Parts: sequence; C-alpha cells; structure tokens
Amino acid sequence: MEFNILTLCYLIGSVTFILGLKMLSNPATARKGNLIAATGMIIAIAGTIFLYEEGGQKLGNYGWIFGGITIGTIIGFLAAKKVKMTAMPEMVSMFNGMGGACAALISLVEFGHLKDAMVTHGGVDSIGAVKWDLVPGFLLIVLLGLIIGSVSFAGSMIAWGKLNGKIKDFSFKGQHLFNIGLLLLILGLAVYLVFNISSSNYFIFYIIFALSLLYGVFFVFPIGGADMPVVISLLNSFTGVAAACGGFLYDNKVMLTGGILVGAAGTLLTILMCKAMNRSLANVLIGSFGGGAKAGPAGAKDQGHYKEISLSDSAVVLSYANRVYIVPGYGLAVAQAQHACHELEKLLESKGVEVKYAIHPVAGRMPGHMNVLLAEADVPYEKLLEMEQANEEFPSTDVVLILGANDVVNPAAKTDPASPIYGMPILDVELAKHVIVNKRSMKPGYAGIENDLFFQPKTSMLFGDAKKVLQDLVAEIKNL
Amino acid sequence: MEFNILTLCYLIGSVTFILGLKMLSNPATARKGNLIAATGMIIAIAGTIFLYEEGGQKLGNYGWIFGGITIGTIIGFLAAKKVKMTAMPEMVSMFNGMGGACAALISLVEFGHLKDAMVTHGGVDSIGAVKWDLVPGFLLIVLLGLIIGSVSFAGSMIAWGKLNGKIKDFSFKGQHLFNIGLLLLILGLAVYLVFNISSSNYFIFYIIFALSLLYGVFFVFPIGGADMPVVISLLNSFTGVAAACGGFLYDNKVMLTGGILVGAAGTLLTILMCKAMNRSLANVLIGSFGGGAKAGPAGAKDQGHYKEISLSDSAVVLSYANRVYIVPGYGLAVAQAQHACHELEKLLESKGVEVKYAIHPVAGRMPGHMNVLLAEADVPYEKLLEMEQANEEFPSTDVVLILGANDVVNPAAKTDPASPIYGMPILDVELAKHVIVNKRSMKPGYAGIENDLFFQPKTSMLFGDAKKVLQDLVAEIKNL
Amino acid sequence: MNGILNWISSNQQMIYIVILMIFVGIEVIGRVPSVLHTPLMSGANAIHGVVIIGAIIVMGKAESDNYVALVLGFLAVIVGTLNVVGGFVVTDRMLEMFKKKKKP
Amino acid sequence: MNGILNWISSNQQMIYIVILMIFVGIEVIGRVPSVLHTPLMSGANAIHGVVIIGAIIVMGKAESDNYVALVLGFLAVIVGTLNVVGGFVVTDRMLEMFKKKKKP
Ligand SMILES: NC(=O)c1ccc[n+]([C@@H]2O[C@H](COP(=O)([O-])OP(=O)(O)OC[C@H]3O[C@@H](n4cnc5c(N)ncnc54)[C@H](OP(=O)(O)O)[C@@H]3O)[C@@H](O)[C@H]2O)c1
Ligand SMILES: NC(=O)c1ccc[n+]([C@@H]2O[C@H](COP(=O)([O-])OP(=O)(O)OC[C@H]3O[C@@H](n4cnc5c(N)ncnc54)[C@H](OP(=O)(O)O)[C@@H]3O)[C@@H](O)[C@H]2O)c1
Repeated sequence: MEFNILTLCYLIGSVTFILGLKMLSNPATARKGNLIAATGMIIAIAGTIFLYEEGGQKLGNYGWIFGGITIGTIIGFLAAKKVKMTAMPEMVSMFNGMGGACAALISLVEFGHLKDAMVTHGGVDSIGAVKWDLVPGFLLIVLLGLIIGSVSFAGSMIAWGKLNGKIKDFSFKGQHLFNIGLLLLILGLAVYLVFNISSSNYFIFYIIFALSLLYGVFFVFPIGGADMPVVISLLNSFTGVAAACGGFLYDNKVMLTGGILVGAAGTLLTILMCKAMNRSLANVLIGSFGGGAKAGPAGAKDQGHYKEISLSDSAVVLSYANRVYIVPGYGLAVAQAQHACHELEKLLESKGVEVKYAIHPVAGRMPGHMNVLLAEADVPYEKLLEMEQANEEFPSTDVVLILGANDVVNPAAKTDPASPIYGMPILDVELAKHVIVNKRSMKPGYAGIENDLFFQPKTSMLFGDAKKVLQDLVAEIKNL
Repeated sequence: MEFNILTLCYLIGSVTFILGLKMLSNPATARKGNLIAATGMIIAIAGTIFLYEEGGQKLGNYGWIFGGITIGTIIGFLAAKKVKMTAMPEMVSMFNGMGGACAALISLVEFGHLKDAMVTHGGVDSIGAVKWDLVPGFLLIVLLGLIIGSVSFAGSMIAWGKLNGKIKDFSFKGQHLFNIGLLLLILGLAVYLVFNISSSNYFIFYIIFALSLLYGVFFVFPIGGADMPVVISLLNSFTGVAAACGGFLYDNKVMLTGGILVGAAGTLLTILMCKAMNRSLANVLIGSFGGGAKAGPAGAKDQGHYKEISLSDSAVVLSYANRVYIVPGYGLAVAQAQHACHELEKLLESKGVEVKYAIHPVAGRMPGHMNVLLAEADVPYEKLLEMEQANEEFPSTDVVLILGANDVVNPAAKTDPASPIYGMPILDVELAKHVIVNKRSMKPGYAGIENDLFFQPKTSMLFGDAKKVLQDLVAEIKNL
Repeated sequence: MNGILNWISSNQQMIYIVILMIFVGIEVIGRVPSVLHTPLMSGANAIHGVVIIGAIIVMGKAESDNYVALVLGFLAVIVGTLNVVGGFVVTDRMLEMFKKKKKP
Repeated sequence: MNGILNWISSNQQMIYIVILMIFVGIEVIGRVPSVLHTPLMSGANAIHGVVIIGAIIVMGKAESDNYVALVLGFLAVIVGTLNVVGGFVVTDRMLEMFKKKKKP
C-alpha cells in the first residue's frame, strides 16, 4: 500500500519535471515551471524518505539523513541567495559539480558493499550474499555512475574556477590526444573489471575513480574561459546521465526519467548555445578560438584610420539627440559599469532623450548575460530590445552608444565569408546616424578579429574603461 | 531468440512512427517521414507474422492471413491511386473507418473466445480455460476497443458519405441531449457487463456493439459537411486509442505506442485545425454555424449597392495590369475550375502580366485544399504565396481576382467583433488598386455572413459559375 | 482507491510509456504549418493502422474449426491492411505537391 | 548479439521509457529563445539533483557500524541537497527579471 503511494509520488515527480522543463523554455511561464519542478522534487524526496522500503524493510539512519538535508539546504539556500547575479553561471557550475559528486559517492558506497561481500566471503567462487550472475550488470551501472559522475564533478569545479578567474586556461601540445588516450584507458579498465572482478583486483575500481577525476580536469582545462557556459551545459547533461544510472541501479523511475530528461535536453541545449554563437560543439571543445582570443589580435592588418571623440563632444552629441540606443557588451560586464550606465540613461531621459538598449543574444559571455547585468542595475525590462526589433529601429536612431561590445556589431559577420563569425546575425548599428564606440583600446574582442565598424566615417571612438568613461560622461552632461 | 528479434522489430516500429510523424510536420521532410513510418510498419507486420509466438506456439492460418493482406493491399492501393486529389479527405475518412472496424472486429473475436469458454463450461463458477480473476480487466479492454472502434467506424462512414455528397446533414431537436443519453447508456451497460458477466447475460455485449455504431452515426450526422475535416481528425485520434487498447490486450508495445501516439497527436491536430478557422472544438461539434451556413444568408441586412463588371471590361483590366493576384476559394473547388484558372494565368503571363496566387490557410474546406486543387492543375508551387507574404504584396498589386472565395477576404474578421469569424486572419485584398470578385450570387459563404468587401468602391462583382466565367475570360482576352 | 494504487504500481512501466507517449505525440507535431494539417492527419491515420497486428494475431490463433473467428479475423486483416496501405499511399500522393518546394 | 537481444527483450519497458524520454527531452525545449538558455540550463541542473534520492536510499540502508558507508552516504546527501536547493533557488532568482515582462 504505502509502496504504491510511493510509485504515485514518483510518477508525479516525473511529470512535473517534464512540465517544468517545458514551461522553463518560455519566458512567460518559465518561473512557474521552475516552481512546479521543485514541488515535484519535494514530493519525490519526501516519498522516498517515508515510504521507501526494500524487502519489506524501511530506511534507517533518519538522523543522518535529515542532518545532511538540513546542512545542504542551509548552505545551498544561502549560497544561491547571496551570489551576485553576474556570478550565477559559476554557481550553476558549482551545483552541477555537487550533483556529479553525489552520483560518484553513491557508486563508491554501493561498490563498497560488493567489495565487503567478496572479501569477507573470500573471493569470487563463494560470493554468498551478492547473487553472482547479477554482479556484472550491477557493476557496469555502478561504474558508469562513478565515471560520469566524477568527470562531471571535476570538470564543473574547473569550469567554476575559470569563471571566477581563480584558474587560468592551460593546455600543452597534443593534449587532445592525451585526453582521448586517458578516456580509452578508463573505459578499458572498466570493461576489464566488469568481467573479471575478484577479491584480488577490486582496487582497479579506485584507480578508475582517480583517472576519471583526472580526465574531468584535463577535459575542461584547455577550453577558453569564455566558452564555459557551453561546457557547463554539457557537463550538466553528463550529470543527468549519471543520475539515470542511479535510476537503473535502484530500478527507480523518477531518477531514471529525470536523469534522461536532463541528459537529452541538456545535450540539445548545448548545441543550441553553440548555434547562437554560430559555432559547432566540436569547435568549442577543441577551443579553436575560444582560447585563441586571449592570444590577442589575430592578424591585425592596418585598417586605415579611425576617428576619436572627446568626452565633452560625446556629452553634447548624446544630450541633443532625440533617440539614443545603447549597445552593451562583454566590456560593460568586465568594467561592472551597469549602474553607471543606468545613471547615464536616466540623466538623458530627464533631458527628454529617448534611450533604449539593444541586446544581442550572445553579447557578453553567457546567453542573457546583458539582461542579467542590466536587471541587476534595475534597468526596466521594457527598455531592453531584442536584436530583431533593435535592427528595425536603428535607421530612425540618432546616436548608437556601444559600451564594450565588439563582435556583436562586427559587419564582417555579414560581409566577410572568411571571418570566424561569418553568418552570426549582428546588430546593424551602421544604420544609425552616428555611432560612438567605447572600449579601452583597438584590441579585438572574443573572436579575436578586427572590426571594420571602428574605421567607418560614421563611427568615433571614445577610449577608456567603460565605468570611468560613463561616470565622466554623466558629470559632463550635468555641467552642460 | 526469435521472440527477442520481434521485440526489436517492435522497438524499431515505434521509433519510426515517432520520427515519421515528426518529419510529417515539416514541408521539407514530410514525404520522407511518411516513407519511414511505412517502413517501420512493414517491419512490425512482417515480424509479427513470422516471429510471433504465444506459449512457444507460432501463428497458424497463414493462408487466411496472406489472403487477407493481399486483398487489402490491392484494394487499398488502387483506391488510393485512383482517387481524385480533391476527393482525398473522403478517402482518408474511409480508411480511418477501416481501422476502427478492425479494432472492433478484434474485440468481437476475443469476446467470442471468452463467451465460448463460459458457455461450454456452463457459466461463471466453473470458467475453466479462462482465468476468472483476469476476466474483468480483459473484458474492460475488449469493450473499450469495441466501443471506440465502432464509433470511429460508423462516424467515419457518415463523414465519408457527407464529403462526397451522398449523405445530407440531418438533425432533430434535442439531438445533442439524445446523443449524450446514448453515450451514458453505452458506458453504463459496459460497466455493468464488466462486473457481472455471465453465460446468461453476455448478449449485452452485442447490444453495446449495436448502440456504439448508432452513436457513431448520430455523433456525426448533425455536424455541417464543411466541418468534416475536423471531425475526421477527431475520429482519427479515436481509432488511435482503439488501437492502443489492442496494445494492452496483447501486451504489444508497438500497437500501444503507435495508438497512443496517434491518439495524442490527432487530438492536438484537431484543436489546431479549429484554431486555424479560429473556432473552438465544442463550437464545431455542436455545429453552431457549420450547419447554419447551409441555411443561407443569416440576417442579410441590405448593405447598400455593389458594382458589377462585364466580362470584356474584366478582360481588359486584367490584361493591361502589371501584377495580378488570384485569390482562390471554396467556390473554385466546387466549380472544378482549377484547370480553367491555370489557363487564364498562363495566358496573362504570356501577355507579360505577373500572376500569382494568394492562398489563405483555411480557404476551401480542408487545410491545404487550395494547394491540392491547384497542384492538380500543375500550377507551379512557387506561384502559391502564403497569406503573410501575399498581404505584403497587395499594396503593389493592380488587380486582385477573387474566385469563389468569401470569408477569407471578409474585412469583418478585423473590424466587427460581433462577427463569428472575428479574429481570423484574412487576406487584405482592399490594399490592392482594384478587386474583381467572381461568385454566382450575393449569397454568403461558409460562415453565412455578409461581406462588406463586395460593397466597396474598389470592388466590382463578376457573377457566374467560376469555370464558365474563367473560360469566357480566356476567350475574351484572346480576342483583344 | 487502494485498488487503483495497486493497479498503478503493477502497471507502472505501461503507465509511464503511455504518459511519455502522450507528451511525445503532442510535442512532435506542435510546429506543423496549417498547409500540412491534411497530410499529417492522413499520415497519422496510416500509423494507427498498426492495429492490423492485432488482427493478424487473432487470425493466426483462430482454431481451424471456429468459422466465426476465422471469418471475422479474415475481415479484420483485410480492413486493417486497407487502413495501412491506403493510408500511406494517399499520404504520399498528397505530399507529392511539396516535392516542388525543395527545388528553388 | 544474442545476449544483447535477450537483454533488450527483458528490459523492453525500461528501454522504451528511456527512448521516449529522450524524445520528450529534445522536443520539449526545442523552441527556447536564447535569452532563456542560462535559466533553462540552471533549471535542468536542479532537476538532475533528483540523484539525491539515490543518496537517501544509500544512507538509509547503511548498517550503523559501517562508518565508511555512513560518512560517504552522509556526504552524498549533503551535496545532493546542495544541487537541488541551490539549483532551484538560483534559477528562480535568474527568472525574477522575466516577471516584469508580463506587465505591459
Ligand atoms: N553570450 C554567450 O552565450 C557567449 C558565450 C561564449 C562566447 N560568446 C562570444 O562573446 C562575444 C560577445 O561579443 P561582445 O561584443 O559582447 O564582446 P566582445 O566581442 O568579446 O568584445 C568585448 C570588448 O569589450 C572591450 N572591453 C573589455 N574590457 C573593457 C572595459 N573594462 N571597458 C570598456 N571596454 C572593455 C574589449 O576591447 P578592449 O580590450 O579594447 O577594451 C572587447 O573588444 C561574441 O563573440 C560571442 O560569440 C558569447
Ligand atoms: N480550410 C479548412 O480547413 C476549412 C474547414 C472547414 C471550414 N472552413 C471554412 O470555410 C471557409 C473558407 O472560406 P472561402 O472563402 O474559401 O469559402 P466560402 O467563404 O465558403 O465562400 C465560398 C464562396 O464561393 C461561392 N461559390 C460557390 N460555388 C461557386 C461556383 N460554382 N462558382 C463561383 N463561386 C462559387 C459562394 O458564393 P455564391 O454561392 O454566391 O456563388 C461562396 O460565397 C472559411 O470560413 C473557413 O473557416 C475551412
């Protein structure tokens, strides 16, 4: 009876997960979707704690269980509440790592039981407790959970370190070959163990564990910090599969479905993310320019001359315009200039200038980066226009102010088939009457390529750190 | 071993069905999708014939089986090949009915076995062969298959008759109440039988059978002929569920998944179809205006005056225009004037007039009706523009020639919130310089409402049967 | 109530399959343009012809002296095949017109 | 080969569930706009926290003298909870900014 209720709980859980994910993919329902999934999760967890039974026997160690849950809840809740909006991708990566660790730990414990059974009963032949013919299957799943879980854990930690700048990109020649070799070794050992496990060679299990962690580290190391969102999404789907292994292990449907769901959706999401930057997943993983960008201007052929504009002039131009569009980019995030930017916007509005933001889908370093950033500075959501709308408005715009954006306004994406970003839709700022670009130098952006826009007659450069420049601009305009 | 291969066949079947349906919903891949699903079907069928076994015992009666399949294949193939493109919805309805019949027949046979077992073994207490405690569940599924199958069969036949004009709409006062009563009676009897089946009351099964057929008939009778596509789609999903029952009966995954798939997709499709006409499913089933339309102009208040135009004038206007748009509608299909229409188009093109067709998504009586119709007359696909594109082109169009279309160009859909078609997107033909409307009278169309367009200064009416008028037009233009 | 619960947990997997299948069915055709409504309907119609498998099983299991079963089963096989073959062929014909679209 | 076939037909239902789930997973997020990529990723991340259930089971089954199991299980529960709670809370915070959207 109780067990049947549990089945129902799990059924509800699975369905809420699907519904939740579905609603999450639509701005209007996203938030509700998240809550629904959370509710389902609570139901499934509570059900497990109170109704789960194996061989008619309930679970024990409630003290430990509730202790762990309480600790986890407190830490998780605080961490998630405290984190700065712009640091959220790091958080996600961290939590994802935790999930991987959880899967790996489960495998370790389950293997421990098997090991004890073997050792105490002296080896293969008299395995006793554990039904021997079931061992290979059991072991296979345990190993899968261990490997995927560990990779996802180690990888996420590295990704986390990279995003908050603790860890620098690092790669050595032939690293990709090394990685592949490592992976093959892990799989080889796993297969061997599955078929020849015995009380004398079980330690291989722990070697596999160590190697998997190592692989996770080397897998993420060479990938450019800017590509972390993609990598996290990939590791995310890994963890999903690891969870699904748990589902097989305990023939637990909600773990199975939830895991597979995330595994599938996560994989697709990863691909969609790459598409948005108009790159292939392979290209991201092998990091063709994700890392290259750091190497500075690739092939910086001289482009002729660019015009500079002084602070005071920009102040005038902006405050006597009718309609101004601000194009925020990665630089704004780096400079943490969102508040200063909002300042300027309000000031101009008070002077009767219509100010809007043009948000490119992949501006910054994670999808929605600019939305998060500006939302943090309380810029009203209505002021943020998506690329399509913005492109329609530019022709009737007097001034476009580009703050630390580069690739997303690079005409090469439309004109030069040779360019790495060729084909990526961009903001056609040239359509506006006048373009002011703020960046610190003529250095290229993420894609590591020159930007013709800066050399066009319409364009004038306003060099300096975004935050500083914006604050000075505000001062200037006030003094007009 | 063989049985395992069968499982694999079924797995492949299910997957191909899903993929097939997915590809069917995209113009570029639709045809391939259909073939893929067909392949999967063949695999599943062949697998069943040669590998299926129950209690280690293979199937027999190969003669009968292959005989039946051969006959069915020949008839089905010929029927499908011979049918005129415009008569395809009828065909679909007919085939759908066959599916329903198949499900019902299966139930009849299975119940026959149960009955024999009961009778020969003298009633409930000593049921012998059949495991008694399993009977209710078994019976429930058999009954479901019977009821849904029969309704779908009878309904489809009526729909088929209506579409090819053999059967006229027919309804009596309170028919809807009658239907509901009938349905309740059927369900009541079914429930009773499930729990009290015995060798003395099994005949109730056949009563249920008869009543279900009756219900199918009365369910479709009152619905307006024009709404048949929607009804067919609904019955289609019914048959899907009936097939799924078979899946439960034989614990056969491919029947289960295939059936449910069609059941779910069919239901959604039905709703989408109603949306395209911007009506609710309920509204269609209760036939608020589907039938009403036949009753002729509902509330035909005099609209002021309309202009007529002579054949010769129209000939001149058309042949001296730079760009002409043809708006085909239901009338064109009724008049079977597609070939004449293509004639005119070619003739005008030869005179250097640019001629295109503006296709409204729900022009005619089934989605894609106009596409099918014109394709039959070999009008190149590139010439058919969808509503959105067409509406952009109209402002730069000299003449719009409306052939037997009415509701889809009725401005009331945009202007008059009281109108039954309010909110349906329409073709904004008023944007063009001149509009020529061909229909036989001032009678309203499907929705049974007046059309202001006909009374606008821009518009001139060209009365007569579409085919006749077009042929005369061609002659006139030749003589210019 | 209890009965239902029992039923649920004993047919767990079946229920999951059905529910998931419903989601798939709905999601898979979510983006269909209205021009394709009719071919899609026709294609789905062909797919539920899978009920023929039931007919074949019935037919194949019928004892050779049970004429009712034989005849009904025979009919079932015929109509089932009609549904399958006719369904797929008609759909294919409907879709011929979309061939042209790929050309340009 | 034969082994695989056997395995397939004995885990039939599981396989179906997995395959269907993959379809659902792919279809369900097919239409997501790129602004939502990050919240969606974060939401999915929270969902795979369901692995916590495994941790709870492990923990609950551990004999009270098997300290290794107890400690590892305990850790598993903690990190699992971190994944779940943190995941959902962060996602919710990310999505706060979309609230405003509904207003106009
Ligand atoms: N959104 C995503 O999901 C995502 C993920 C991964 C990668 N990407 C990629 O990231 C790029 C985003 O384009 P983007 O235009 O936003 O950024 P970007 O192309 O990387 O350009 C950023 C610019 O900001 C300037 N900058 C840096 N620090 C600054 C500061 N403190 N003050 C002022 N300017 C500063 C830099 O020039 P200076 O050094 O001269 O100042 C740089 O040219 C695209 O190529 C996209 O494909 C996006
Ligand atoms: N496409 C679908 O899936 C579907 C399904 C069900 C319902 N519908 C509905 O059907 C309607 C379709 O609109 P529609 O404009 O195509 O058709 P309509 O509104 O029904 O108008 C057809 C017009 O053609 C004229 N006509 C009839 N026979 C003719 C002939 N032999 N020669 C010349 N004209 C003739 C009729 O006027 P006269 O009698 O004066 O000649 C009638 O006004 C919409 O209301 C839609 O909602 C569509």
